[in-house]
Amino acid sequence: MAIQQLDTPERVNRSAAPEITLAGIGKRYGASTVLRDITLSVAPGEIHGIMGENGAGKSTLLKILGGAIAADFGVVKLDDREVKITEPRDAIAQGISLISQELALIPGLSVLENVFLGRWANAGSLLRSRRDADHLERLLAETGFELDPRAMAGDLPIGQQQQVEILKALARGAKVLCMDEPTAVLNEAEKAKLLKVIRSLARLGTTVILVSHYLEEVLGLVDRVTILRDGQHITTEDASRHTPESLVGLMVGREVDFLIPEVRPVPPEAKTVVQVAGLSSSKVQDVSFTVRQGEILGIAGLVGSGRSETLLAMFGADRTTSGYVQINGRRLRANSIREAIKAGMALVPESRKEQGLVMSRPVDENIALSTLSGRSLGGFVRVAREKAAVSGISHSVDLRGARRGSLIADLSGGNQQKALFAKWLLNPPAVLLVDEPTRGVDIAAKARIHGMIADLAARGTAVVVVSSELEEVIGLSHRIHVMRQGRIVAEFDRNASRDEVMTSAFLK
Amino acid sequence: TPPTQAAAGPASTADAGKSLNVGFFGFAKSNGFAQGTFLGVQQAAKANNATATFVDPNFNAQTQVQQIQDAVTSKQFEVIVVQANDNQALIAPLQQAVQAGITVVVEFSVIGPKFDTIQPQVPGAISIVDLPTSNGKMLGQMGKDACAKVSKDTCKVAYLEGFKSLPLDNARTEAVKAELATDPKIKLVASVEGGYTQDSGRQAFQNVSQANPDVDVVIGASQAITGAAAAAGNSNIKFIGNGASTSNVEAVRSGKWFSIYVSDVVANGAKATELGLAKARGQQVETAVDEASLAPNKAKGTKEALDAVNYVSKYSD
Amino acid sequence: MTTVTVAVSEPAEKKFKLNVRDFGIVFGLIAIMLLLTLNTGTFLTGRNFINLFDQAAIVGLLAAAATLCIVSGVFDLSSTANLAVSAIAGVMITQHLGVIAGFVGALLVGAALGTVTGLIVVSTKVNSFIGTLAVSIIYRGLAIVITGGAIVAPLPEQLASFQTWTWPSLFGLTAGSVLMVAMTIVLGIVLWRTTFGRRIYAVGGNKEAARLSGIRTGSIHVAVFAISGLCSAMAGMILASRAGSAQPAMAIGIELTAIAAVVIGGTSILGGHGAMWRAFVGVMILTVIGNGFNLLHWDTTYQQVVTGVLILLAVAADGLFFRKRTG
Amino acid sequence: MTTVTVAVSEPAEKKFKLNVRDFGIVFGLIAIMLLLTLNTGTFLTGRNFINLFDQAAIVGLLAAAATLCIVSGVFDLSSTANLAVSAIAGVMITQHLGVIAGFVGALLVGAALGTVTGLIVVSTKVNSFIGTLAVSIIYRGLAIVITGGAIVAPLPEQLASFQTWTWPSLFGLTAGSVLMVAMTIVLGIVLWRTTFGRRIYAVGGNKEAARLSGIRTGSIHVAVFAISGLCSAMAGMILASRAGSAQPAMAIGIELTAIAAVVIGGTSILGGHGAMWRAFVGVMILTVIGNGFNLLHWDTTYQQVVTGVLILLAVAADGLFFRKRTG
Ligand SMILES: Nc1ncnc2c1ncn2[C@@H]1O[C@H](COP(=O)(O)OP(=O)(O)OP(=O)(O)O)[C@@H](O)[C@H]1O
Ligand SMILES: Nc1ncnc2c1ncn2[C@@H]1O[C@H](COP(=O)(O)OP(=O)(O)OP(=O)(O)O)[C@@H](O)[C@H]1O
Ligand SMILES: [Mg+2]
Ligand SMILES: [Mg+2]
Repeated sequence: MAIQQLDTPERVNRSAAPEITLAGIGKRYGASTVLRDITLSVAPGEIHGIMGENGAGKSTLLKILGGAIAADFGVVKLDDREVKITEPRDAIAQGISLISQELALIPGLSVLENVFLGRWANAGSLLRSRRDADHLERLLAETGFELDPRAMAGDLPIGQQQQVEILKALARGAKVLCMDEPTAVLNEAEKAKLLKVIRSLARLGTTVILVSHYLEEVLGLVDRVTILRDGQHITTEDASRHTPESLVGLMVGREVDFLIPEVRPVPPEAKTVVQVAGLSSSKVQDVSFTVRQGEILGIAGLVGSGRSETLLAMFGADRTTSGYVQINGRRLRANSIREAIKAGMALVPESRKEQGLVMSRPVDENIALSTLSGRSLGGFVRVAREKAAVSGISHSVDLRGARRGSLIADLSGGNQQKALFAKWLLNPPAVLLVDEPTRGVDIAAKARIHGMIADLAARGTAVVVVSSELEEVIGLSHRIHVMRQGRIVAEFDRNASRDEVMTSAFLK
Repeated sequence: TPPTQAAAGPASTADAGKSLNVGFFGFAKSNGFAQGTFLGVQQAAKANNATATFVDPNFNAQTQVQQIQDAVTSKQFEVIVVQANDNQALIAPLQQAVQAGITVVVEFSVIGPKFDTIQPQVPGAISIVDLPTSNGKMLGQMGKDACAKVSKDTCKVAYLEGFKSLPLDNARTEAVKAELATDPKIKLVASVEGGYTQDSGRQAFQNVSQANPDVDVVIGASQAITGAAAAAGNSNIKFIGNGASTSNVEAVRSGKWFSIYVSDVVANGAKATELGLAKARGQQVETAVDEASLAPNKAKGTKEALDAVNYVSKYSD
Repeated sequence: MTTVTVAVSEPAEKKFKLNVRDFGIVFGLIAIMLLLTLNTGTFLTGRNFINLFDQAAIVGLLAAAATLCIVSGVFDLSSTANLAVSAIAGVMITQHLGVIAGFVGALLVGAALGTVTGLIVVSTKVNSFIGTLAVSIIYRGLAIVITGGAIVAPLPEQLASFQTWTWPSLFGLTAGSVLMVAMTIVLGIVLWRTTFGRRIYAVGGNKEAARLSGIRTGSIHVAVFAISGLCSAMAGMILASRAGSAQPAMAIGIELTAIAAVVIGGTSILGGHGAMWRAFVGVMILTVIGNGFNLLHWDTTYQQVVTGVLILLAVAADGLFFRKRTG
Repeated sequence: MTTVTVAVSEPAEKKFKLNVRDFGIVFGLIAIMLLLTLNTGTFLTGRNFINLFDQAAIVGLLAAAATLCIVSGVFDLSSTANLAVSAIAGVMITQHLGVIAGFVGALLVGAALGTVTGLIVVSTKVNSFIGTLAVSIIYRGLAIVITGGAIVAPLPEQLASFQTWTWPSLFGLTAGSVLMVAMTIVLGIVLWRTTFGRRIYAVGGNKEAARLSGIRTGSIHVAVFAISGLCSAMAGMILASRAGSAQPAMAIGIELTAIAAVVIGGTSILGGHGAMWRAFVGVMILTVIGNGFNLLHWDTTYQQVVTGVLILLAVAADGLFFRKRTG
């Protein structure tokens, strides 16, 4: 993989990456201040990490730099020259590219069209898609990403969408690359590819500013790291001076135990709660397994291997063609989400924006949505009860930043994820299906969510966990199934090694 | 006497023995006025060895254009009687129809840019119309008559126009205003859009009477006046309606309204059809008829005039 | 370990500001009303308010229903066609079985047709805009078929009681206005405080998320169309009651006025946002503008231009100064 | 390290199926045309096709423009009001400076008014649905103010050349039809193959994403409205040419027919999806249905009911059998 080829003629001169100085940056939403007097500078060609808890203001800071939102106070300087960045256009003109946490693709356009969004090769404004296609082919070869250029962006799994975003920034030849949790939705292999790309870019002089919740990843990659807490700049230091523990201490302001909790073994007499028999849909074939009371079953696999679809089919959300699901010996009617819910099943879906949350509605209402009828009287919502229940569960998942009546869209990404989790735990389920449960949540909250899953299992819930983070699957589960091309191809117990699982997932 | 013209073109060869097809392109089937006219069309068709069909554009001018074009293509009708939903858009397709040898009768609504002549403005067509200008003048005259009965120094009149955006309505409005202006006793206190539904009339009247609680005479489209009179309840206001549906006639004859502008829709439809069929069979016919001349008392529908002929309307709206 | 509670109570000042923003469009209405009060002697009178509400009754009922539809993510362009059919059915039933049966019958027909509309839209998965447009053509055609294009009226001796809805009642408002206000309040509460209302927001805001939450999105839409049909029938009976008759061309085009009113009030046509009071404010803005012009004795030639400008100002002010999210 | 390729190449057969699916609505049109050919002797004649295209000219032009608008995520409800003003302006200029100046003037006025509409919608951030509705009221009012509510016509000696657009030209089609077809093709290419077209899709598909990519979403929308104004002016000149005059009430309501045609063709009203040929197919479906009925000599009473059912069937078939995404 010849990364040197990145310097195609279309590119700007990378060595021209400027020194970035933020001076006194501040941002307010209504009465709440989300960023306060942020002052820091990033050297040309540096890989700079930004870390902090959910809601600390990381995305806000990156959005300001990328022109997606305007700062209320402070200035941005490039090489000591004050620049006005009020629109993404301004940032792009300065060579700054933002890959935001909420992916920003055009669903109805192809991968090819998205990668060169707004800057398609053309002659007199007539498109010359061939040139773009060739250019994209080069980029794909350089990065090792595997994407179908003609696929509609909206049809891609989220991990591939993230890759399109990254290619988009590369195609623009950005001098400064701001990446907001780019690895959150990638699987291990994709992550590795991305990190490689970032390193090569930096070597060629591109500045990379990276937000991530993965401590090891950050420490292994970045030159310096900035810690934000509650919208304030805590410190900027060399990464080499830090360990995961020391970073967490700075971020949270206290000691946190962030290892995955020890899961209690399933007692031998525990009865089978879930039985999946020969379940098939357009995306999965002949999936069969059982989960016992208090057992956590992990499903590992590559993107597109059908893990999410297995959960959706079990939940009645994807049309099944054959097979069935039994809960406590009772067979569920096919394709009925309501019956699955009635039987005590809950699904935390993988995409909070598309499948999980109603962005236009308040936080409380979102959390209460799937269990509405349980707190109603004659069709009326019992608001007081709802409030009590919601505030209880929000507390348990450490949901922060929600004010009275604030919309779910106004929460930080990680807090949205916590709300999604809270929604399905409001009534403790008998069977919990979770898909990428900790996507984008900070290290402390992640520990909490892991703790809650383990806790639920300990109290008898049967859990199925799908995650692209192998550590999560392996650490959390009693047993692990590996899926490939819509089928279960291997089974491991919790002592399986990373390599074993990886190999079986990749095997042709 | 109105001028006559020799029937020309291939259609003139149709012999009297052959049954003909009359297409009535009315405003809309859902419109009582058009239904009343169609009654006359049917009667005349039956009496003259012809069949009549109501082609319904549902008030849509573009649809009507299309229907006439398609009728020309399919040669469905030898005679077309048309109530125009648009005074201008129909010129071209009707010319096509005339050229194709179809007898075209323009009924009620003028088709063409001039609203003050009964002469056909589509060459070769027969025009039997109700002129907005003479219609407006008559409404104005009735307004004056009504004011003559008002025992005050000034007589306050409100006029509910049709639609501001319709030139034909505006021509009528001008005529009404001009006629009212000839009487120094009359003060036109309001001239607002009243539309052609009871509801729009009701709304316009409510607002007008709110601004001018002492209005004496209200003139407008019969549907609008129906809405207005209902909203007025028991008052001394003299209502003058433009139109003569069953309920309008009844309102005048019972003394609730002052007067109406009568057009005898059945007679109009019948006359139009007779003329069209006669011309299609090669006879010489009048090509310009003023519909007011077909109405009782030259369209001036006062209680006395209506009672005198014991007038019964054939349509309801 | 300490955690921050989610429902932090805000300083009172903050809360107020937030509310002011939300109610921007109300200030637009108040501004127009103030202008009229200062420039006419007749605007601020009881009589005129009775008129205003009477004029708002039909659009108000349709706009209330349209709010439910739009918030749930669908349009009902068939509402006034349904209005015509149910009013005609109501009159025909009245002729045979009396006025009360006629009114009840109209409501049943309206709700039934609305349900049919909903079932068609949901089962064919057609975009509601085009689906209900097609349905509206069908219903108008149906109205012509039933009546043969003629007007239908109750028997002469039934007329007085048939015109119930034009009678003055509460505060001197016509019964029709009272019905409109009552329905707006009832449907407002439904949207605001019931599980059904919550589901309407969820379906309109994110249909997939709603589905995965166990909400039967199809049923919600059918129910919303049924309610829309019910409101159409109410509006139809008020119109028929005023006219003393019903006919196939009733209220053509008013479904768009109703949608305009809803949007002027600030409900997003994209669904998932909005509230019932917004529909009421939107209806009132449109009604007051029309009413005001006639009271002001202005030259009506300029009326349309000024009406358009006023609507634009009211909505733009709401968007520019008050609300951040333009939907 | 070996990786599983996600983008498995599809067998050729599969690809073809996908295309067939995309063109579902075309089969609807073909089916209707086949039916008419078999049941009438007049449908499949040159004369009738000339009529068909002539009948489709106005809606076709407006639908082409509406496609750009809708794909970019906005509605232009002011298009026919703009049509009236530009046609009136065209006639007035004709009176003073001759026919050619009149046509050119009309186009300039149309494009200018369209630009103004765009600037208003973009700068006030008002939802385009309500913004252009208000603008349309203003433009209609303007038409009344300019004309004093009367008809305007070119001088008698100009009339013959003013009616250019009704003359037969290419293949015997009227010049107006040819203009419509030409504009549809030109705008189709613009949408399909130019950077501007891609930006239109981008803005309509995800405005925020487009903005983040440095696309000036405001400029795109203003440009789209300007083009819409241009098309309106063309349609206006054709209508004025046919009538030999122009007046303020021209083409009221046809903007909705145009939007309906666009949606029937299969373009999503949510923006970001769709194509120009779909608008053309939609317009043709509507025109052919109307034309067919007239040729079949069916009773117009049932015509409406059947028209509604046919539209529903065409769109539902497209949604149910052919396309997965219903938009
Ligand atoms: N549009 C908005 N309106 C009000 N508050 C907002 C808005 N956008 C963000 N916030 C608030 O600003 C704070 C910082 O948000 P931000 O998205 O920058 O956090 P973050 O550090 O990126 O968190 P995460 O790790 O969860 O992504 C949060 O408390 C959030 O609720
Ligand atoms: N709307 C869609 N249209 C077409 N193909 C789709 C669509 N959604 C998903 N796919 C395809 O279906 C396959 C499985 O999807 P998905 O990525 O959700 O599986 P997964 O095993 O859950 O992977 P992951 O959770 O890692 O994303 C992928 O090949 C994807 O490209
Ligand atoms: Mg963030
Ligand atoms: Mg998945």
